[in-house]
Amino acid sequence: MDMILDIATWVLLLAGSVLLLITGFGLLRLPDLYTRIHAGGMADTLATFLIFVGLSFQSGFSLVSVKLLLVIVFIFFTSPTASYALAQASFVAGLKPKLDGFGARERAKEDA
Amino acid sequence: MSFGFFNYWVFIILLMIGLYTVMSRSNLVKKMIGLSLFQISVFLFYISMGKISGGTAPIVVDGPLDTAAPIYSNPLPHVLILTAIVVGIATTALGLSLVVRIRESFGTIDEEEILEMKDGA
Amino acid sequence: MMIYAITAIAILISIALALTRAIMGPTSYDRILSANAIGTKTVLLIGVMGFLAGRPDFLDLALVYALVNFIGTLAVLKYFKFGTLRGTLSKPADNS
Amino acid sequence: MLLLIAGTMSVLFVRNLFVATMLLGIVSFTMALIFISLDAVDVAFTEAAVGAGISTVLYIGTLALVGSQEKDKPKFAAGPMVICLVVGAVLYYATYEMPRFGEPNNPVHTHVAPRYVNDSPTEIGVPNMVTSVLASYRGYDTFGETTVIFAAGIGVLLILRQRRRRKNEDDETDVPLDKGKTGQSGSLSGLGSQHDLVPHVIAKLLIPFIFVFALYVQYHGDYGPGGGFQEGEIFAAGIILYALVFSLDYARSVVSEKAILFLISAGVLLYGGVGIASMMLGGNFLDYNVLASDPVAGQHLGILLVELGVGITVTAAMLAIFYAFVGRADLIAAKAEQEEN
Repeated sequence: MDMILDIATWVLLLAGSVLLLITGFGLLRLPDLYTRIHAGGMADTLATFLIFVGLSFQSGFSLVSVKLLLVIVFIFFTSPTASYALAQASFVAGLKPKLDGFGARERAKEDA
Repeated sequence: MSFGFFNYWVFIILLMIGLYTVMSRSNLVKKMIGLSLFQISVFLFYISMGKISGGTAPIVVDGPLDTAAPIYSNPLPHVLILTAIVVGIATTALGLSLVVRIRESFGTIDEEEILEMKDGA
Repeated sequence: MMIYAITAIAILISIALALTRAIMGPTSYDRILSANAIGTKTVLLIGVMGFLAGRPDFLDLALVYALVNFIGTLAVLKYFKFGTLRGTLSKPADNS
Repeated sequence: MLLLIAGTMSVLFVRNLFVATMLLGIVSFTMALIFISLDAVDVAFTEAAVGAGISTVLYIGTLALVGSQEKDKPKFAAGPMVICLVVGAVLYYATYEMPRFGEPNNPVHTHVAPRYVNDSPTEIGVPNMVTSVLASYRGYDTFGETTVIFAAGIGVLLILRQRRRRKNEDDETDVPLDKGKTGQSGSLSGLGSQHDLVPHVIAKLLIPFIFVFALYVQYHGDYGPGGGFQEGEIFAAGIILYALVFSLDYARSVVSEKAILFLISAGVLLYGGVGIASMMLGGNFLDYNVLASDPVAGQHLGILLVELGVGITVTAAMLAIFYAFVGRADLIAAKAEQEEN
């Protein structure tokens, strides 16, 4: 039983770490703000979920795991809200997404 | 080996940055930020003095721990810094409110402009 | 357990990347985003470090961050959306 | 650690004050992490509650009032730089005289700390040594700190609310004091926009949890990290969140400014009152042993009450500061409106 839990923890934490690294690189490498919000907001939340669930396997059922669950719930609520508010505020402020892919081609076609 | 002093070095660098910010920037809000940095460096210094390697946080563990007698880090600096942080934010707020008033009276928060104004008057 | 250390290192790298973004960040929104991301990662790191040190009863801290970080971000965004907290000034400049 | 240095450096070089504020927040995050790794859980707790929420809000509030662009003048100040380098060099030289980091036999650890560490569990009966040292052994200090916070709160109120009072004396047709009732939209009460719906709902969900958690921190402070100072910060942060998401006027209707003034003093009075009570019962000032039949229970009761006092004061002071800053914006706007008319 312990073995299974350990393995589960390993898997979850590793997955979380990989996601976090992806988040970091996404924040750094993606071209404009909205894609960065995408990277930061979503992968982060999932990584939090994975890592804390992994940790709570280790702690067993106690006050600690309850706290872990609470943190998960809070992050689950706050992080997307913050991302939303951020995207919305920047959109209102008039920051346009970079459209050099699909949208640009469409517009070029319209122009032609 | 030289790692033994690493914390102190970081403290010094932070302190220098804070000091430089306070002295060289003429913007008053920037000065307050520099002051906060200065404060943070001092906090870091105190806390690193209180650390004992291999120690743990100074909260008594009731369960049986692996070691026979756990070493606790020194709680005294923690207490001092804990209050200092809260007092620090309160005093920062006071300073910032003064900045706001200065802005209202002089129309600027730049130290040099204020001084020029005074000379001109 | 080693996995805690691995995770902690991954989080640290991630924080470093986000910090780079915060320092470079062309617009202010980028910086807010990375500040928020660093906050989330701090929560994670606190949790992992608690387990790493073998004293996982310090999750209160993670809770505080999870709650309070949100407030900071919201305040900043409020400031942006309504120009300033009041709206007397022009739009804050994007570039540093 | 290196992250911290990088963050700080960047604070120095960024000219936009707003960005500097964000970076300061990041520095504070890293700071809290370092505190944790140095075993200072309580300190990290305080830093978390202060740095992430309140101080950012404060700086933002100030920037809203004074504008966020530093004067465009990239100059290199030679004199201060030299002074800084000299100070740094002296300190660097001094570190070699410092005791090595983390040794158990450093002078700091041999003076009074062993007594705190060894006797605190039996004398006070509180597992968290930081709490026991804070509230009991060094009760005088903490009383002083609380008074400082009290003074700072009052000071901010005096500085930032001054003009309103004078104006009210000058002409009676001035803005009514509580503009919320007249339906005037205040600084943060641009709440009409339906785009705020998501934050509204989430904030409604979260605020009760924040309050419950603050109380948990307050009363769990004897056993885990936490205590009055942290509780105050978190509680104030909850109300600030309410004020941010809804509007200042709503928050004012929950906790009015008069109530804040009352609470600020009530906290300090409670702290002092515990001291006086212990004097009345035959002990020294702030000597909790006499508060209950046996010393340990007395200590427990005393710490609880004192922490409560601290918590109340800190909450009220932080709220007073916040109200003063945001209310100031209202005042300025009201004045501008008046001048236009």
